[in-house]
Amino acid sequence: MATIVGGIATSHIPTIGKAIGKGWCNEPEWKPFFDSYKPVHAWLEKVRPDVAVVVYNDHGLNFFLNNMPTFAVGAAARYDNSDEGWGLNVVPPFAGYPEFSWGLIESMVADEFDITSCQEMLVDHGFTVAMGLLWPKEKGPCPVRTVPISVNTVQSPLPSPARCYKLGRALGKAIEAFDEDLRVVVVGTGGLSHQLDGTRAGFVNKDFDLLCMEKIVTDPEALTDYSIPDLIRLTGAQGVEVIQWLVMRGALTGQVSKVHSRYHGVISNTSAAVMVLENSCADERHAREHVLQEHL
Amino acid sequence: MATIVGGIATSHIPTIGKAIGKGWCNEPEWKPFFDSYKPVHAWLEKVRPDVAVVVYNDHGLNFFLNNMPTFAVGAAARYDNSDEGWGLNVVPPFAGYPEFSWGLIESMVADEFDITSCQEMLVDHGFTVAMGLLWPKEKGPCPVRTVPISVNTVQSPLPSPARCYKLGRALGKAIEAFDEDLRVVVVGTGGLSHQLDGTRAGFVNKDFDLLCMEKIVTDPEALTDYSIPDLIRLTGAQGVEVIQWLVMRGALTGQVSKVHSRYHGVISNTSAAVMVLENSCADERHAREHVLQEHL
Amino acid sequence: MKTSLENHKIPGTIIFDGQRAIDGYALNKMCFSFNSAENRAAFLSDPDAYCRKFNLTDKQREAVKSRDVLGLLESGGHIYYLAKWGGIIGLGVQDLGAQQTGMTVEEFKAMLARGGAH
Amino acid sequence: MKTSLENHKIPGTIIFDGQRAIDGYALNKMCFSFNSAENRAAFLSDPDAYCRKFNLTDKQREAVKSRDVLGLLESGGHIYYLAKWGGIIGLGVQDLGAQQTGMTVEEFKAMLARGGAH
Ligand SMILES: [Fe+3]
Ligand SMILES: [Fe+3]
Repeated sequence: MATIVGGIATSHIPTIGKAIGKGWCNEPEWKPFFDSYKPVHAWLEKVRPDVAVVVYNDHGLNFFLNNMPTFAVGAAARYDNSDEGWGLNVVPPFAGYPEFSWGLIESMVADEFDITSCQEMLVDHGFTVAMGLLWPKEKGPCPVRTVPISVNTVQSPLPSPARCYKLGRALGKAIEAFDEDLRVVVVGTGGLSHQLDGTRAGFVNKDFDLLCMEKIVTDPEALTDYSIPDLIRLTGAQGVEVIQWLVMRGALTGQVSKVHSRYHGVISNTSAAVMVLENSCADERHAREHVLQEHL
Repeated sequence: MATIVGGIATSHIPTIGKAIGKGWCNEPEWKPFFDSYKPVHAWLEKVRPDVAVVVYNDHGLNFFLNNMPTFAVGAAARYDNSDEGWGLNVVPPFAGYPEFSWGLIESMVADEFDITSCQEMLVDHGFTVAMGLLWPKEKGPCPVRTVPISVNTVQSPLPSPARCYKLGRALGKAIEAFDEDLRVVVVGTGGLSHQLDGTRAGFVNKDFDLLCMEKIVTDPEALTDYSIPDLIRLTGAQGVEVIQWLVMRGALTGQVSKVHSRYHGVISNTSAAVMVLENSCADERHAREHVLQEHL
Repeated sequence: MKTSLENHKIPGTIIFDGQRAIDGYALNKMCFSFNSAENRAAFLSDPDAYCRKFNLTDKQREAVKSRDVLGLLESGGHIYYLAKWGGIIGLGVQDLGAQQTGMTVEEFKAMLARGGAH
Repeated sequence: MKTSLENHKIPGTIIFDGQRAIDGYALNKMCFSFNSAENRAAFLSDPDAYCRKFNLTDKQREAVKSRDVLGLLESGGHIYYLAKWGGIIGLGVQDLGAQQTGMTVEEFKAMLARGGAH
């Protein structure tokens, strides 16, 4: 059976992608930021995942409003990045794992999640910037196969934090039910607080970011009490991307240990942060499942 | 508030579309079939719906495997039909009602259905043949605006009958919550038993068809006990389209009255049937909701 | 990959599950392209070249050539998409049914007229 | 249409709900086309003709011409798609932010460096 080694939450700010592309990680302005991913690399080298399930949001590269899924799961052998229109370098393709993707989709649909399956799928900076941070190309070829899961953060109505957390729980169950000896890391990308649109553009809420970073470890259910309008108000219109962190967290067990955590302050328009959570054993999940059921 | 006047279940066999296009409804071979829709027309003239929500399945016109939703809801002002590749006449566009579509989508997403929204959407014979049967062009311009809802019957895993029935319940609640004085009919298209693929091609199961037609009126929950593999076995690989009848039925109240029902035997490769169910008042739904909750 | 539907094998049909979707993606993509009249004409003018353009496997190209419906289903074709290919080469759903069941088209139609297979 | 989000109006942002999606479909479709370099070049060579090709409203074409971001958002543009248009005409997210908040770009960046707006 597959094992979830843990979860990673990380921002996916395009400017970071630009810095990666330019090789700026030792520039004084960027070094503290990139250095904060060294403990992440050390942890990944320790736990050696075979697969990364990457929960992100598409910003208008693969999905358009003519066919806009709430939850889309990739089931391709290869995921290409492509021109997003505003100048970010296109990065090389990522390896998929379609058999594993189908295992996840089957399990999640059986659990009454209405998944959109994608046998061809372009991945945008929401996916690629996170991958570039976790597995920098300087360290050699990317050692993991991937399953991208895109969450709708474009078209209201967005899925609620509670629904996203439940998707995560179904995802965790699906991963652990997959009948191969795999080590899986679940990545949630996006956030934290930021807003690009409107007269409140530039909005940042450090207090709420820190609250999210605390609760995501110890009490993720507390975050599921927020509605999407609550989140927009508290973390900015685009800060709602934190719902992807909730999917990641839902896939882990009730108890996790925090391996690493860093809040960076604002990069470009967005609060940047990274966290690594190590998973408890699966038995723990099953014991907790009952309690969660009552809460949600 | 919007009112659901009732539901219609009908086959959508392409050959019927061909007969409509050729004007064969008075040919001896076709007259009994088309005549059986006269009571449907009489009922529609009595209840005068403003809107038809049409639950069907796309057969590879609008959706492909690169982005294949479980449940897709149209939110366009106009729905075009288009060339399906094997010679069916293209019919004129249908009027949409995007404000109503968004009302439905908002309510269903709030009820934790992971809807794909489609602001541009081609509708195939699964939609157009049903529309042509219910509102023949000879009777003048189509008097209803439409919301197409496409259910995945292409890519396994398909949504279970139970999930489809629950979607119907959420749909019924969403319609009744819409804050305008509208009369709505819900149409479920497809089936009944048939199979196009494999060494069992030509499979038909009249007994099961008649059972479905009975249970859909009096005890739809009984049908939700079947799994998709059960349905494939009992009604044929493509007979699973009956899950769209279940969505329709779920949108109605617990008690309905059967206005009209006709089983036609096999047309082309498929058991053809039509039914009209008149809805009880909404209070009835709310009283039953609790009981259903326990069953599912 | 073990899928839940593989635990429910149903005689006489070919479930379009994840594994078939993987095997048949290129074939289905080709058939999906047949929604366009221009693409249908391109296929007809040189079927094998059209198959190669979509990277069909040798087995799939062979099955297209020999009009082997069961072979195309086994190698991942979905019947809805294959029906579009059938339309081009003059095979309707009853021709496809006859071929798969080893009947003549007349026999297949007569069987349906008697209420279908059971 | 009453949407649940209209019951939750949030000062300073423009929720992309169903009504905005309806109003902005053509505009967003145009911006989505800017994922292609060829389309970006076509826009730049004659912006207004490109807008007309996508059937933008007069108000939207005017807002494109005057680079009025708030106007484009109000008329149904989504910021993710508008960002692609911004890229073409040399407006990054901080330029867009400065314009919307009535600051200079330097002021907007300085505000972010101090921890952003609250
Ligand atoms: Fe983002
Ligand atoms: Fe059908």
